[in-house]
Formats: sequence, C-alpha cells, structure tokens
Amino acid sequence: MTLDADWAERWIRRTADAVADRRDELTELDREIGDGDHGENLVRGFRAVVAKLDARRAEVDGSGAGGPEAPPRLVGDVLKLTATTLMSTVGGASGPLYGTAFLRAAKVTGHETIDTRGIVAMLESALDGITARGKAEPGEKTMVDAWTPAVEAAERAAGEGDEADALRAAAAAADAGSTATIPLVATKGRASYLGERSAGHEDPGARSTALLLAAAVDALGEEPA
Amino acid sequence: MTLDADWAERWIRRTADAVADRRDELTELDREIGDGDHGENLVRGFRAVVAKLDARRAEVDGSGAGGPEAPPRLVGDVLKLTATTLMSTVGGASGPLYGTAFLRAAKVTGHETIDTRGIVAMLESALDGITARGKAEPGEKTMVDAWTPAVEAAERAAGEGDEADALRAAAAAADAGSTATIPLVATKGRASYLGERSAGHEDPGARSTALLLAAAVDALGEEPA
Amino acid sequence: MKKLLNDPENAVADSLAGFALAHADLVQVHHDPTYVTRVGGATTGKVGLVSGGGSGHEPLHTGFVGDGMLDAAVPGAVFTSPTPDGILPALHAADGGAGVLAIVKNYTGDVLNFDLAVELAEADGARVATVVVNDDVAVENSTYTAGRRGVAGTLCVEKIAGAAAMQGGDLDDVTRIAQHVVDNVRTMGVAVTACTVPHVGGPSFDLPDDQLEIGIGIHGEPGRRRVKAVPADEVTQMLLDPVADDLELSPGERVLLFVNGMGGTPASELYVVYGRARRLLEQRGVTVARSLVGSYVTSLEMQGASVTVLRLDDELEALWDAPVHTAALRW
Amino acid sequence: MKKLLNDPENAVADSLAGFALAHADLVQVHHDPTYVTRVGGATTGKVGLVSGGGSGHEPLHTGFVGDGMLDAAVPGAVFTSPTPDGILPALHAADGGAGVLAIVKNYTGDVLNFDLAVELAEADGARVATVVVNDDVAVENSTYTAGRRGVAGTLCVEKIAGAAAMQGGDLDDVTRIAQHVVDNVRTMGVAVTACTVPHVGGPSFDLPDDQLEIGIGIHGEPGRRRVKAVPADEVTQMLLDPVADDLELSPGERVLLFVNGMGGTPASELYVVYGRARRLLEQRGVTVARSLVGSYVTSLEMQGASVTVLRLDDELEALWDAPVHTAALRW
Ligand SMILES: Nc1ncnc2c1ncn2[C@@H]1O[C@H](COP(=O)(O)OP(=O)(O)O)[C@@H](O)[C@H]1O
Ligand SMILES: Nc1ncnc2c1ncn2[C@@H]1O[C@H](COP(=O)(O)OP(=O)(O)O)[C@@H](O)[C@H]1O
Ligand SMILES: [Mg+2]
Ligand SMILES: [Mg+2]
Ligand SMILES: [Mg+2]
Ligand SMILES: [Mg+2]
Repeated sequence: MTLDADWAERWIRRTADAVADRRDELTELDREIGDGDHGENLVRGFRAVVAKLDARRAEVDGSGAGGPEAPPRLVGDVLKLTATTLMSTVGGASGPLYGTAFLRAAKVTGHETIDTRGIVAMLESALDGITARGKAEPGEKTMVDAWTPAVEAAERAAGEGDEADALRAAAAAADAGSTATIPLVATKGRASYLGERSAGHEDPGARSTALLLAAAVDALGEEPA
Repeated sequence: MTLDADWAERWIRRTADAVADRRDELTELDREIGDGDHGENLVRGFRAVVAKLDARRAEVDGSGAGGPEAPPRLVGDVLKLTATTLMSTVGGASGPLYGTAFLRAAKVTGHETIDTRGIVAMLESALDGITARGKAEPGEKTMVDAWTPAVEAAERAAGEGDEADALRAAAAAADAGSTATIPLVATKGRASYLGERSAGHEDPGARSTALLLAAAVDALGEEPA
Repeated sequence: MKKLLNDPENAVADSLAGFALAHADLVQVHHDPTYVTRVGGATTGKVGLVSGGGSGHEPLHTGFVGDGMLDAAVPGAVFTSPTPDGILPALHAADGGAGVLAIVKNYTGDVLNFDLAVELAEADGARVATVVVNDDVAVENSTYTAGRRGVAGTLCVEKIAGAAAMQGGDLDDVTRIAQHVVDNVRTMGVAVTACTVPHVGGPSFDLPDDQLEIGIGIHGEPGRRRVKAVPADEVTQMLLDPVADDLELSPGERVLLFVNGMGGTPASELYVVYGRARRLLEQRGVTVARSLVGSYVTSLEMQGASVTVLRLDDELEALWDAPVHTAALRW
Repeated sequence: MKKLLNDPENAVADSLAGFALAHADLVQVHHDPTYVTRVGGATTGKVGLVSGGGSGHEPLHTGFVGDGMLDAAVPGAVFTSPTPDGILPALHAADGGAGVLAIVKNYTGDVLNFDLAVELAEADGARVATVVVNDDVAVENSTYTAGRRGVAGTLCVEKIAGAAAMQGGDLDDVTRIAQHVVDNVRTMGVAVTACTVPHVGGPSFDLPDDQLEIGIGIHGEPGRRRVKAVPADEVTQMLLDPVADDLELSPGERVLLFVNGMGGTPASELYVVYGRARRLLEQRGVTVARSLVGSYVTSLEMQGASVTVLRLDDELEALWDAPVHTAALRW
C-alpha cells in the first residue's frame, strides 16, 4: 500500500462517484435542516475537480511526460488542485470549508508518498482549516462533528497500525460522528436558524465528510490504472 | 292566484334563496367553462335586491303607508328595483343581461296585477332585452337557450291555461333548455374561448335562468305574509 | 386555500385600502361605489383615460393610475367586470373638459357594463370614446366566439394612449392612437398552474403535474389546449409564433417585446422566456427595440406567462418612451 | 415540478442571458465566472458597490445594478453562495479608484465566500470594506445561531448606500451609512407555500394546506415555527410586532415600511399586509413616511411575504429619495 499521488487521485475520483451516487440523500438531509443544495454543490464541485484531473492527465500523456524523467508527482499537488477547484465551484458554506480543508491538507502533503504520521497530519490540518474558517466547535452540528472524531481516531490508530489502519479508523469515526449529529441542536450554519427543530436530523456536511473519508479508504484497494 | 306586486316580491326573494342554495353548483358550472364567479355574482346581486326590498318595506311600514289610502303597488315597480339593483351589483356579463331583462320586463308590467298575456309579454320582453344587449342567438350556449324555450312554452300554455300554467310551462322549458345546453359548443360569452372544450358542460347562465323561473312558480304557492 | 387575506368577501376592499395608503401621493380610492382616481383629479383640457375590469389582475388597472397613463380605474370583484355605478363616476372624475377615452378589455361583461355606463355618462353630457382591446391570439376572431380577449396588450394601450393624452392630443387623436396600438398588439399566454379565486376557495381548473394550458386568458379560465409540459424554449415558441404570424411581422420591422408573468411566476423564469422569444424574433429578422419583463397583467397567484408583441413605428416608440409615473410603471 | 425553464442545470445561465438582452442599456452579464456589471463599468472616483448571493431571489441582486445602486452583482447557483472566482472580478470591475463596498447577507456561505474574495482582491491592492446585513428578527442574534440572516432589508442597504456613493461619499462614509441602515432595519417573513429548487425538483418543505411557516429566511428553508393558517391581519401582526419591538420604535419616529412578496404572492395580497402593518405602526404612534410594496427579495415561486421596517432620519430619507435607475427599482 503506497499513499502516493495516484492514491490521492483515486481518492478524489471515488469521492466524486460517492457524492454523485448519494446526491439525493445529501440533498434530502440538507432540505430537512438547510436549503437542499448540499448534494448538488458537491456533485458540481467534485465533477469539476475530476474534469481538471482528466485534463491534467491528458496533458501529461500528450506531452509524453510521466516517463522516467518526469518530475515527481506529489500528493499535495492533487489536494491543492482539489482545493482551488472546490473553492471556485462549490459555493455555499461547504465550498470554502472543504476548499480550505484541502488547501491546508495540501500544505503538509508535499511529498511523493505519505506515511501514517502524514495521514494524521493531513487530517489534522484539514480540520484546522475548517475551524479556522468556520469557527465551529464540536457539538454545533456541522462537519466538524465528523472531522473531529476522525482526527482523534486516526491519531489513536497511528500508535498501533499503518497508514491504512489510520485511514480506516478515521473513516469509521467520521461515519459514527455523522450519525451522532442526529440528536444535536445546530448552532452554526443554516440549520441553526431552525433552533430546536434541527434536532432529529443528520447534518449533511457531516455525512459528506464521512463519504469523503470512506472514499479515501476505498482508494486504498485499487492499484493505479 | 293573483300575480301582483306581492307575488313579484316573493318571486325575487325566492330567487335570492335559490341562488344562495345553489351557489356552489352555479360556481362549479362557471368554473368548468367560464371563470367561476356566476354563483357569487348572483348571490351578491339578489342579496342586494332583497336588502332594498326590506328597506322599502320598512319605510312603508314606518310611514304607516300601505293602508287603504296607499298608492297602488305595481308589479313593474318590483321588477324595476330588481333591474337597477342587479345592474349595479352583479357585474360580469350576467349583470347587464339580467338587469336589462328585468328593466324591459318592468316596462310591460306597470300594473297592479298581470294576467296570462301579461306573463307572456313579461317573458318576451325580458328575452328581447337579453338579446338586444348580448346579441346571442339560440344555440350559442347562453342563457338565451333557457329563455327562448321558456317564452315559447309560455305562449303555447297561454292558449289553453291560466297564468300559473304559463309560468309552470316556462319554468319547465327553461329547465329542459338549460339541460340541452350541455352538448353545445359555446360561441358567445366566456365559454366560447374554450371552443370545442366547452361541449359537455351546462351553461351557468341557462341554469340560473331555470332557477329564476322555478322561483316564479314557487312564489305562486304562498300568500303574502 | 391559503392566502394572505382576511374575509375573502372583503379581499378587494382590503387590498385597495392598503394600496390607497401606500400610494397616497398618486391615487385616491373611492368606496361605494368603488373606483380609483389620480390624485388632483381631472386635468383641465387633457383627455381623460379610464379603464377597469375585474380585480385579480393587479397591478392592472389601479397600478397604472397616475401621470402619463390612466386618470381613473374601476376594479370589479375578483375576475368580475365592475358595474356601471362604479364606472360612471370614474368617467366623470376623469373628464377635464376634453372628453374621456374608455379602454375596455374585450369580455362580454366588461363591454356590456362599460356600454351601460357610457350611455349614462353621455346622457349626463359627457363626451366618451371607447376602444376595445382584443390582443389575445389564442381565440379565433370570428363569429364563433365572443371575439378575442383583451389581455396583457392592454398595458401597451394604456401607456401609449396615456402619453398621447399627456402630450395634448384631443379625443380623436388619443382614440386613434389607442386603436392603432390595439391593431398592432398581440398576445398569447400559458398557465403552469391554476389560480384560486378567494371566494371560490378551490383552483380555477385542475391541471395535472405534467401538463400546461396553452392559450389562456387572464381569468383563471382553461386555455385552448392542454399540452405535455415541455422546456421553456418550446413553450415560448408556442406563444411567440402565433403572435408573430398573426401580426404578419416582416424582416426589418421593429417591435416592443413584453413578457408578462401571471402573478406567481418568478422573475428568473420570465427572463428565460424573454431570451427565447427575442431570439425567435431575431430569427425572423425582427428588431426588438423596446422590452418589458414583469408581472403586470396577472391572474392572482397563477404561475405562467404571456408573450406580447407590439409593432412599433416612430410615433408609438416615442409615446412608449414618454415619462410615466404610476404605482407599477415608472420612467 | 413544472417551471418555465429548460435544463434545470442551466436555469441561472438561461435567465441571465435573457436579463442581459432585456436590460442591455443598464447591465452587462459576464460568464465563466458569472458576474453582472453596470454598463460603462466603474465610475472613476466613485465608491463601487458590489453584492451577491445565491440566485432565486430575483430581482435581488442583479435587478439592482445600475445608477444609484449597485455597480456589480454576483449570482451564485440557486440558493447557493457564489464562489470567490466570480466575486473577485466583480470587486475589481466595480473599483473606480475610491474603493469598493461589499454588501453581504449574513449566511455562512456568503460570508465565507466573500471573505475569500475580499482577501484575494486586497492581495491585488484593492481597498474593500464589507457590511454584513442581518435584518431577520426571526433568528435570535446569539451564540446559539450563525446570527441573524440577511433578507429583504438588503434592498434598503443597497439603495441607500448606492445613493451615498452616487453623491460622492468616500469609502468610510458609504460604509458608515450602509452600517447605519443595517443597524436600523429589521424584517420578518411568512411562507404560505414552499418553493421548488429547479435541480431538486420537489418542494423545499412540506407545508400542510392549513399551516403557515412563520419566521422564514429566503432560501426555502422552513421557518421558526408553524402556525395554523389565520387571516392576513393576524399574520401581519406576527410579523410586524417582533420587528417593531426589536427596533424599539418610539412614538413620533418615522419609518420606511417595506412589504415584500416572496415571488409567488399576488400584489393584491401584499397590499392587504401593507395596510394592516401600517395601521399597527400608527397604533404605536409611528409615522410611515416612505413605503415600498412588491416582490423584490424572493424565494423563487414561494407564496408569502415579509415585513421590513427601517427607522428613518433625515439623512436616510434623503438618500432613499435620491434617483435610482436599475432594472427593478427606478425613480
Ligand atoms: N461554520 C461552519 N463550520 C463548519 N461547517 C459548517 C459551518 N456552517 C456550515 N457548515 C457545514 O456546511 C454544510 C452545508 O453545506 P452546503 O449545503 O453546501 O452550504 P449552504 O449551507 O450554504 O447551503 C452543513 O451541513 C455543515 O456541515
Ligand atoms: N352574449 C351573451 N348573451 C347572452 N348570455 C350571455 C352572453 N354572454 C354571456 N352570457 C351568459 O352569462 C353567463 C355568465 O355570467 P357570469 O359568470 O356572471 O359573467 P362572466 O362571464 O362575465 O363571468 C353565461 O353562462 C351565459 O349564460
Ligand atoms: Mg445547503
Ligand atoms: Mg363568470
Ligand atoms: Mg366574471
Ligand atoms: Mg446553499
């Protein structure tokens, strides 16, 4: 298992598939306590990222690059492209938040491969970016409630396992964290306008975070094409 | 049976009751091939006429008039009051049409009582007023399709019977005439905008005409209060 | 039925009361009988303009009372022509000594009630001319119908005749101009949803969720035909083509394109229709020289739109551009 | 879902294309990224005004681009904040050398995306100030929410700041005035029906036929509470009282009363609400010195209304009265 730029690219492509597959579910969650666009926002954003990845790949293939003399491909490059593309295509609250998350993550992943500690650093940086921009704390019923347990779980797993274990732990914790937003009353984001009425519904951004981290795990299972 | 001003007043009051009772039915007919206001228009109009009749009655009672020295009450006076009130309160197509009908009818009923020939003249004048104003011919799916057979039936009945027979014949013919509008394609009034789609529905103005003439018959059965 | 109304019987009166308060600088609302006049009353020596019809088409006609448009408007009950007792004082109030033009939409009820009122006004010595607006191409103009209906094109007649009167035209001039607009304006409309008349309480027709009514009037009546819901570009073509064909527009002609919302249509959709209608006109070689997009001649909360085209000439263009200051139209 | 649209994905682009054609004398629409500028570009020496937000609120904001109001507007996808790549060129296009004021409605998405764009513009050397509009009293302004939302009061901020910029105020002046409006304007809204976002295809919430949503925003989100449908007078009181209370209006004060339709509400109903709101204000001894009634800050085809009150002083009154010439607001 190598967590290199190919893995990162597979991660992002699988995320694009996942949000497209689950778009209606995300939309419905956001319809219940927000404005019903979260699915659409992410589908639009990740579709744009995939288009850029395709274009870059076509360029590389066309130029005959990618051979032995090609410059090294860095994980952080994929994440940075993802960041800037999400920022300029998603809109809404989640655009700047995911955009900032990937931008910060890119900053600590400027390597050809990343190890277990790299994974932890990447997730920590992403969460820091989200809280720096959105000012939400755990328990406010936002994506922070999926990212926070994910980072903690990755840290714990990193003590005993490899990078795949860390990612798997993060994804499982994000999933549980998202489910755990159901009873919460939102105090950040659109859902906060509903006050008590926001309880009893899962936060859409927490759910999309769980999808994103699950895609990172799925991307482990495949070797580059 | 005396067809005097009291009868005329009972006729109008019973018409007011009838259109109020059947308001939803008239509304529904007009909704199907018009604009859904015929019931409301007639309820508003006849309610206003009744209010005027009540006011006039209160005035007469209050002034101590109506005794042996009171001026004679004419059938035409009741019909004229009805005409002007309908014109200024009904609106729509049916307001000027019924208004003109009662105005013309009033012109030939300026008597204390009217006989069989008086009934025929009254109905003929009403129909003339409607066609003078609305320019509709029989078969165009309008109230004319109730009034025309009513006049013809009254004329026939007048040859053999009394004023009650003439009225009953007119009412029955108006009822049948209204039902007979169902298959017609409208070429006058709002329903004409529907073209072929107007077929299969009864004309609301024809139905209200049938109610009006049925009320004239009902008014026979009661002596003045 | 849910509406922002109190007793449905008082819907028109309640709304007019609010309208009077909001636009006290422009209009005065009279009750029993109901009619609306320009603040300051008739302008001496100016031809007066009066229109009216059932309520439920707001801002038509009350929203067009003011400088450069109507001097008085007569609102009836919802979708019901006003009665002569309301029209008559409006005709008198608009009379500044130069005569009055009554602008009547072609509906049996409107025509009959205005006829009665005009007869009465003339009996009082007033000079009244009438133009009947019948711009709706959905209805065949033949002996098989009550004639074409007056719909959104009425706004064009009121605006342009209003400008002509403002500029000092006499009754014949203003009537001629108004008739000239009537002769050159055509409209066709579509309903996406029905509307609910307050005192009726239910929708004016039942329109399945995958169907549109093409060729509607403005009284919530069903249209000429029902079609499967199709994209806006196709719907627009179903509206624009009959309008342009009926006007027999030739390449090189200049027109006003007016896309009107039926009351419940978002502005964003009206602009989609406008964009397509404009391209279709341009494909015919016709120049769209003036435009209006908005909900001006409505059917309560109905969703839908109508497309109006007015053939322009220099005179009409200048009169359209002339200043207007009313509650709903101002430039 | 039936709408006068083509591919729902292109709803915003199609609508903007029509808008650009209809108002070519006023605005220019830019694509990839999307933003709208005043024809003629930035005015040298004038403070530039930029606003933006999700689409579906038309005419806000694009309809307010023109003389005396906005220099540029940035429409996002329906109900979705625009992205920094659209906001950034709009900020630059509005910059006539005297700096730019960004008017942002208080939603997490709008605030975050504008923040990003302003950071980028400042990095390019631009001088940008921001005011955040948060007039919606339905939401508690506390640590338990993202703060009050920006709703119909945004129109007042844009109009008045636009006039201040037109009259030569510098960036500090215009920002101060805009903030002064923000501090004195409050709104509360009601939904009678939900709305349907084109690419979603179903209603934004399910509202039974005998219920109203009180305290809605402008994104089709549910309100603060659901109440049984009651007459307009009662509904209006539920909107006006919290607004007036929050402003702590005292007898003798002068206000602007703005009754805004949510997109699918007939004008006649808005005047019913206006009439009642005005009487309630008068009962508090407050003078309604200025009025606006119409559908200006909408949620697609939603039926409903909001009531906005702006406390006036001589400065605000004069700036409100100053000429404005945009697609949707003109005097
Ligand atoms: N201040 C915040 N911090 C962290 N996450 C937030 C914040 N505000 C909103 N979110 C997240 O954004 C999600 C909504 O995203 P989206 O629907 O795309 O944007 P919008 O709310 O602008 O429509 C919420 O479910 C929540 O997880
Ligand atoms: N030209 C006409 N001649 C005779 N009757 C007519 C004519 N036009 C309409 N009507 C009658 O008027 C009725 C409709 O009346 P109403 O609904 O009150 O007025 P409106 O059509 O203006 O809404 C029709 O059902 C028809 O019987
Ligand atoms: Mg959302
Ligand atoms: Mg009718
Ligand atoms: Mg009618
Ligand atoms: Mg959104």
